[in-house]
Amino acid sequence: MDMNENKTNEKVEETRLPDTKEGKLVKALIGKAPYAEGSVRRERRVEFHVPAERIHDFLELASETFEMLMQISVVDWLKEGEFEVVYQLWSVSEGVHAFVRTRIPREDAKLPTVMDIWPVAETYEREAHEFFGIIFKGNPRLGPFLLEPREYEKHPLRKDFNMLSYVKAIYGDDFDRYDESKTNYVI
Amino acid sequence: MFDWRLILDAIGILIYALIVGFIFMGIERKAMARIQRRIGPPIYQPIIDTLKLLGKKESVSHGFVYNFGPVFALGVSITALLFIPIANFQLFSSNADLIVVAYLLEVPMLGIMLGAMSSGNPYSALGVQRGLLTMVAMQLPYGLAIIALVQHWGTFKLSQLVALQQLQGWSITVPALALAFIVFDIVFQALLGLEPFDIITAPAEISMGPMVEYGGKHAALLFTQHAVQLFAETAFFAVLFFGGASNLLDLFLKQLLVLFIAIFVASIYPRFTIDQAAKFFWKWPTIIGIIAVLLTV
Amino acid sequence: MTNPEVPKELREEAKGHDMYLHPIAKDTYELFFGPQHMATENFSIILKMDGNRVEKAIVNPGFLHRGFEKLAEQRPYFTNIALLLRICVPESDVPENIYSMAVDEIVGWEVPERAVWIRTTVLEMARLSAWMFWIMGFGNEIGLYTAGQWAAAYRERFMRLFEELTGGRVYHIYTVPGGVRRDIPGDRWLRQLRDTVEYIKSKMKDFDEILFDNYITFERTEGVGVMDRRFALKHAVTGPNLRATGVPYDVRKDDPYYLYPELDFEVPVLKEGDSLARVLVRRYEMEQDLYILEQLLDMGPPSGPYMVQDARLKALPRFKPPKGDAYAHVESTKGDFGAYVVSNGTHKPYRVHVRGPSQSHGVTVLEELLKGARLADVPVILKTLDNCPPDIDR
Amino acid sequence: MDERKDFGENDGVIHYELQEFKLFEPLFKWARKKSLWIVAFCTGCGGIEMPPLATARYDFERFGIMPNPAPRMADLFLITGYVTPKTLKRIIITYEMMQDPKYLLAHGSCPINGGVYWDSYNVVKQLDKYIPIDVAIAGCMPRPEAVMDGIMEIMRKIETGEADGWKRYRENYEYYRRNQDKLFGEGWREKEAKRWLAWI
Amino acid sequence: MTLVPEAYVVPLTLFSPLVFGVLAWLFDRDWVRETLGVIGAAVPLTVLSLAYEKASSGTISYTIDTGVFKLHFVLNSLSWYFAFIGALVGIAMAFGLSSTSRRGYDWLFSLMSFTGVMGVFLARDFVSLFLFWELMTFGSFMMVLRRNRHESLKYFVLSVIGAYSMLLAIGMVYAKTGTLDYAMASQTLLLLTKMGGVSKAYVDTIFALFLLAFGVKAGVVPLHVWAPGAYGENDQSYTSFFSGVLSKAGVYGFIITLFVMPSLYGIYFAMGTFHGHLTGTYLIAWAGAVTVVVASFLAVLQEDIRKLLAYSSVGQVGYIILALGVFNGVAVGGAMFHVLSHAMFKGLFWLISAALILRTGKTRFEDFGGLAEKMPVTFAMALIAVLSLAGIPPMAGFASKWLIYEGAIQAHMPLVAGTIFLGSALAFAYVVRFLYAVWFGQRPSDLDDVREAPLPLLVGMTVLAIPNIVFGIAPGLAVRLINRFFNTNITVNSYYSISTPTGTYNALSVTLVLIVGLAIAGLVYIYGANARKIKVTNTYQSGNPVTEEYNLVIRRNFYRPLAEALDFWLKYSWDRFYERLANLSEDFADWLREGFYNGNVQSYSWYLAIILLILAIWGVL
Amino acid sequence: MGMARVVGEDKVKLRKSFVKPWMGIKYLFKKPVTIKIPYEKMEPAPKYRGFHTLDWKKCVGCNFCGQICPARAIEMTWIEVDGKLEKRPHPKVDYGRCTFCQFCVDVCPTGALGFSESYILTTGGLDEELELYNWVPINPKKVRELNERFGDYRFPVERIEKKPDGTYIYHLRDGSKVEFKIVGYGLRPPKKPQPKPAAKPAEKKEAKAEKPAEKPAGKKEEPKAEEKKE
Repeated sequence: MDMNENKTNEKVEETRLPDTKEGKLVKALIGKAPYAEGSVRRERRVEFHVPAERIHDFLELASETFEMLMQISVVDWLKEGEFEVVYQLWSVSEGVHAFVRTRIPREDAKLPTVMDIWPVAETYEREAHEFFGIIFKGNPRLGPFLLEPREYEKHPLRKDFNMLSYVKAIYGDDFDRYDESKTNYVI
Repeated sequence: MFDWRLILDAIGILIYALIVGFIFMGIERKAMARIQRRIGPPIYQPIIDTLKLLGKKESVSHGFVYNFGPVFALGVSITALLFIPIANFQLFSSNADLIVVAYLLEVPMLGIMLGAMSSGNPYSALGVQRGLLTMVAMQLPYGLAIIALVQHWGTFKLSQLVALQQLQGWSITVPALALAFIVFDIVFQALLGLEPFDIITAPAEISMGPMVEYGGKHAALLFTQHAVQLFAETAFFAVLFFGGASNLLDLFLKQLLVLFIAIFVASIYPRFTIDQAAKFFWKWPTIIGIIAVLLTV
Repeated sequence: MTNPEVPKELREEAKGHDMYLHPIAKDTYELFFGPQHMATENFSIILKMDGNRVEKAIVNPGFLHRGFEKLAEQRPYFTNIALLLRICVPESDVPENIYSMAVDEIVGWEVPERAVWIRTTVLEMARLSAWMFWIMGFGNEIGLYTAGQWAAAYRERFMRLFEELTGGRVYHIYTVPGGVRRDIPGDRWLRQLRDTVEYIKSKMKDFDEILFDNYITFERTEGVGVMDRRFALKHAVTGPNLRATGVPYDVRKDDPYYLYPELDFEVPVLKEGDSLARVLVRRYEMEQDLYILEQLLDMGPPSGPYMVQDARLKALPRFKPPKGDAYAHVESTKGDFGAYVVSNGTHKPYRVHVRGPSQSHGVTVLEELLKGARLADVPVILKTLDNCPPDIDR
Repeated sequence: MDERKDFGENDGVIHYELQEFKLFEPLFKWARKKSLWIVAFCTGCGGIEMPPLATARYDFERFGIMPNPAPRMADLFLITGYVTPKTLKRIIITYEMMQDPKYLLAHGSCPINGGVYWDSYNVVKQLDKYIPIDVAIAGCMPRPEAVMDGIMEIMRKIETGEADGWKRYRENYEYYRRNQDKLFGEGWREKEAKRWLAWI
Repeated sequence: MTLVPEAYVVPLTLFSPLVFGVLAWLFDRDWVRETLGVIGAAVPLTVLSLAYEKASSGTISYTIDTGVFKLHFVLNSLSWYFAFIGALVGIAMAFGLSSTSRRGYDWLFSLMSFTGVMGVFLARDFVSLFLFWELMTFGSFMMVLRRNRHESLKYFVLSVIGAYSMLLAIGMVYAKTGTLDYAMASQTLLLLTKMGGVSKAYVDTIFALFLLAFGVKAGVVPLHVWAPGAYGENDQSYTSFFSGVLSKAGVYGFIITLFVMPSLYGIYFAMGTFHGHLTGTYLIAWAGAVTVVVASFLAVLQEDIRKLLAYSSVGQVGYIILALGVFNGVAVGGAMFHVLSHAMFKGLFWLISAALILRTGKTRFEDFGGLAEKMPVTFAMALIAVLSLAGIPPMAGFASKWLIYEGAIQAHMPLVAGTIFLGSALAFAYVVRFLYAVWFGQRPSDLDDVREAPLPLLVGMTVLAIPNIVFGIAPGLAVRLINRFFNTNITVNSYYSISTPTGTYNALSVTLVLIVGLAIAGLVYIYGANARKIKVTNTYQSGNPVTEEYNLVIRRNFYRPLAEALDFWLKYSWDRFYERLANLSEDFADWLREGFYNGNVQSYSWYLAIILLILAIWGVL
Repeated sequence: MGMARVVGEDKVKLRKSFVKPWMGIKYLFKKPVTIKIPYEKMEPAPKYRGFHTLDWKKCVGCNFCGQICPARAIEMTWIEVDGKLEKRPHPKVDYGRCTFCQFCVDVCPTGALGFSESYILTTGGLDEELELYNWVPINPKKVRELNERFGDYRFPVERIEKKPDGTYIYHLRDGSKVEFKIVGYGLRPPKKPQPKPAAKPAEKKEAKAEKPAEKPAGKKEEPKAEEKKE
């Protein structure tokens, strides 16, 4: 599908960090990891941009304040040819949510695993691998997880996976029980 | 050679026991349903279930023992039934022995276990394992309760036991035997396979355990067996502790009393795990049983 | 033996990891636990058993995978509500709310007060009905069917209230970005809600007596499936499961949303981290939820519109929020339920990613906790983690 | 390994004789109608409406219906909603394990025409291509009353002999088998079974 | 009996096994040694069968004069009973051996122990008892030695302890009475006690030493530790004899101690009672009860087919000991009956295990499975053995247990009776585990070409299987026999019905009703739809497909929950206790050697002086 | 935000008991909470989201309903009643897809599309029986009338008769009939002499094409342009 004509990689405005607990948190972390950019989005939401090579180091640092890895979200920016991987962190002690963003090229989508920092990442990475084909180096259980092998090979959440045509190829005649072709317009 | 009266009596008892056993199963479901605040199935539902299972058009088998298990179980249950003094029909029970009956009441389990095992299903095997361990666990208090009874009345003959009780009062009126009664009642729960000792079937854990592979006529046989067994066990209980009965109505009421206690316990307690059940049986029921036995020596 | 389905390059990488070496052992046996099983709701665990003990558990989810996240990219913003709520079937208002909150944040809508009150109430009702459902599930797993039967019947009262409020029994499709779809049907509904709260409150005693105080419940849960605080944090355990290990983290307190900052309630915390602690924490939360609902009813719904006034809503199928992304999460009975929504300015979301609590509870944590558990503990652990398969699968 | 070794034709569902009980058939028909045991398998969202049905509020045990964990004993299979291919495999295996006569009730929209997942890559669109449906009920999800109505309908059909899904499955086994194989690929049972060998 | 002159009965019974054993060893050739061996085992059986009339109505005596001692042998109804059981199992063993063994060695020593056991049963004086006892022990020891040195050593040490204590006891008896004949010795002993010539402690010691000696052979807990190893690490056909008959020699020893030497009994009567029970027998009863429970629990938890059967043997012999200890007519009758039924079913069990091991070469449960299809006859035999061991009513195992149980209750030993209840449930548990692991479920692929057991083995099994059923349906047969030598207090109403003062067991009516019940159940079964056989993989696996490559059978740790419930008790083990004891004594010896035998002449002279001093004080010098 | 009010063991922990569960038995003699369907009726809530109704007069064929539908259950259908083609297409609802979210009703600009509380539709599993799942909703008045008459909240149509020329006859529950002919689908009116069998294979062929190409005939609205770019 064609979702990608709008770029959203506008640079986050480098505003001065506010003098709140969030601001202090970001400042402290940036101080330790100068390669990362950090900003405060709103109360209880902070954001970091980290280059992919340093992501493991950064997360290791961040795990001291942000105890929990809530999710690894992947966004497929087809136009830019990049995956944006967002590590959603939550700090139980501070009550702050952090987005740790990194970008990797679609063709060579590889990242180090963070299983050693948060064992739960195993599941998240399996899922991200299954849906986007990102390889997390060091995670031993990558492979079909939720999906059957046939769908797994397609990495269905990639933007270039055309679901409708795939479904029609698989189900063919079964696609619609009744005569009328309801697919002649797309929402 | 043939004593026709005896044979007719036996058939009559069998049919009566079968129907009442099924009704008991129905009552069990119905009463539990009422405690659970719902209406529940009609009281004759188990009969319908069994008929349906028997009427299945297809039947699968895992070999000879798989078929033999349920047949054996039902056969032994019928045998046990015929040795229990049921009201004034004393068929073979005139000289029936308590031990023989107590044994016969346990043997059907072996039949079911044999059949279940032969299917090779791990769930069945787990059910078998649990069933046998439950048996091992409950055997000590069960034996003690029976011993206390025998020690007190000084006879193994069931008919004599009934006669003595009707002369001198029911067993539970004797303090020592009241303790034995408590023990027997706890064991009874396991005999019937009800909570907290329904470890054998535990649907949420091992999906009915030994029953998991059975369907169609095999399951119908097991249901019939369960009905006969339920009747026999409640009657056995009534004979041992409630003085038996002189007529069927009397017996029925006593059986019902026994059954309701079991239903109550079953509907308010969750199930133990098998090792907890073993530990439980070897703790309080055994201690009470020993006290009961020592009081009767 | 290597897994033939894993791509070659991955196999190379994982070499030496025992997961890929498979000696077919005779001393252990395999037990397929689910999906066609009473204790799992279309979810499968493959257990490697030694006697009655689990040696190793492998979770096999995905039976309910429908590709929500892909589907959500194909549908307009509002329509997605009708889709995403299916992620958590017993508590379907939670996905509705997180998605709506995230979209609200992207658009920058200030949800009207009345809608906020309704949303809070709906969430709490959903929590209570989910608790009832959980009691049923837990009761069934440990073999106490009576409590389950009662609980499922009492849950119907909430179903009825939902039905009158939203027009749907299970799938309410009610909370939408910008507010809610319908107004409260009237004071009668509020009275009914209060009656229901009172009723459930009176019935809580029954549940205490038969289930939570029951000797055997304690026996079955004490010391089963123990996790400690550190383990819980590393495995992103949330909700009552986390609180049972001694961490007082509750989204309603720590990242407050809706009316929760104004409400008075307590966060129960135990430090044992076993199944019993999880059960007891849940029980206490039930009481707290009833209390919260009472407070909400005392507060009364503020007057005003129940939907934001926005001209863009005139053409609902074509509604376009600005570019941006947002993460919203709420406290569900199962834990911290979150959604990450990315908008690229078109009328369909660019990416929706849902964070179900069972994703962490139901896979890694479960596999860890099951190691060495008795078979009889498996359903107990499953149920006290309150594992909800659809939210793993999505 | 030879595929037929484990999942041979002879071990399938079609090559066996059926027993006819001429004398007691009416009685059995009545019993079948009055005692429907459901195989416990929530295949989709509709599973959430099963507990209300089974419990105090709607209590379908009044009709002799009860959930049964074992497929061998069960008579009625409720497909409670959408079916993913992964689940469909299990459904087919379980359905074949049930003993004739057996009935199948499809809940809601999804098994009929894909439902809200009409374009999902992981949801089966028309269930009756793979296993025969006896009764379908509309709704998303159907209210318990609607399910109850479906069950009544199945009871009526059993009495009149219209509930013949199991017969259709036997008679058209080749057709169903072909559709299944088309969706999952030949030898899918074997492949599916072997999948886990590497992991355990 | 004219066929065999009376004079030859005893020597033929006694020596034909040994002679033919030696011949088999000499002519160590296929067919020849088997034929010789079977003949050797068959002769005693034939002779004994022919001598039944004579032995049951009177006695047949035989004496060997060696010059130094006179060895007396008597065939009366008691010894006939035991010898006949021995001979029956012996012939089955011989059939078994001809399939399982290809060595003259085995034939020699197994038949040697056959002779030994016959000698023990027929002996009428202590010398012949001791001689043949040692012959028996030596034969069985050599059988174990060939297979496992460690286990044979264990057996050897315990046997030696037993033998020494027996020798000591015999010496003590001889020292006081000057005679070695059972009857004479006991008479004299009784007289001496009454006159005060012998102290109570002296008789106590004799009694205890005898019990120790026989207890070792019978495998009473805690002296059972040799049994699992010796029974297991052996030719299984021979084990059927070893466990079925040799353990009965121990039982027979108990009987000698308790009954044949009535004086000891009489003395014991005088020794006092405990709660109305004779203290000595009460202790024996409890020893038996403990044996039953401990061995049965251990049997349940075994992972090896031989170990399971071995512990089961120990447990079942425990029943007999228990019944002897209960010490009333009914119980002793039950004990005698159980001697018969245990020999039959356990012999059968061991032959089955012999067949299994012969055909598969495996012993551990985790290697077996699904053999019922491959070895149907053996499986049928296994079912009979299982039903009999588990004590299912129309089987011999039930009748004997029933008698023991009634006896225990009548003797007011309720707790002992409780252990019988527990023991029978445990027996259920372990036989079912045996059935499950070996015969049912998935068959490991390496067992695909297993064949039915060879014919001789099957013949041997049949020889033992038939009595299980016959004596089960007609318990009167056995009880009538037992009544000849014991006043058991059991009335034999007919062949099928026996009565005790409190209860009646009518095996025929039970059997008939059971057949009727099975017929009814069978009718219901036949009415249903035809059954179609399906594969073992076509089972409920929560809806998942499986292949044969999965292991779906609980092959190991089947009763793990029990082990977990018992984990407190299982921490303690007699085996480990003895090992520790052995280590301790070794350490002590080391310490002795280093401390005393330090090579210093001076210290040696000191020791000598001290010893002389002590002796002087004691008044010896 | 103030710190969380945390309560610990002292309040949360309970004491186990053997006796208390016995209180549960009291319900044995209380009235069950069961609704005795079918003897007892349970009304769905007012405004329960059931089957659709459609006022054909009001419907302007704007296809808002079709666009908002998450299940793609609505298809605009050109209908010929008594030989007269309706001016605008009407939505045809497929209950094999409908999720009963009623967003279509919400967005209907004229209020033509509505819903009733009826929710029961039970059919057999055969293809011809499943035809009942796909219908052009009928007039709300008629539905209300039927509901009042029967009061069991069933689907108003009992049977759909389909004739080879595209004529559909809805046999309503009270015996009355609704008869019309479907001449085509899509937003654009069908060409007058459209032979039905010819149109169908063409459609199917397109459906099977690799890309879900928009049917050019059906394209009218401009906003869809952005989806066309693949």
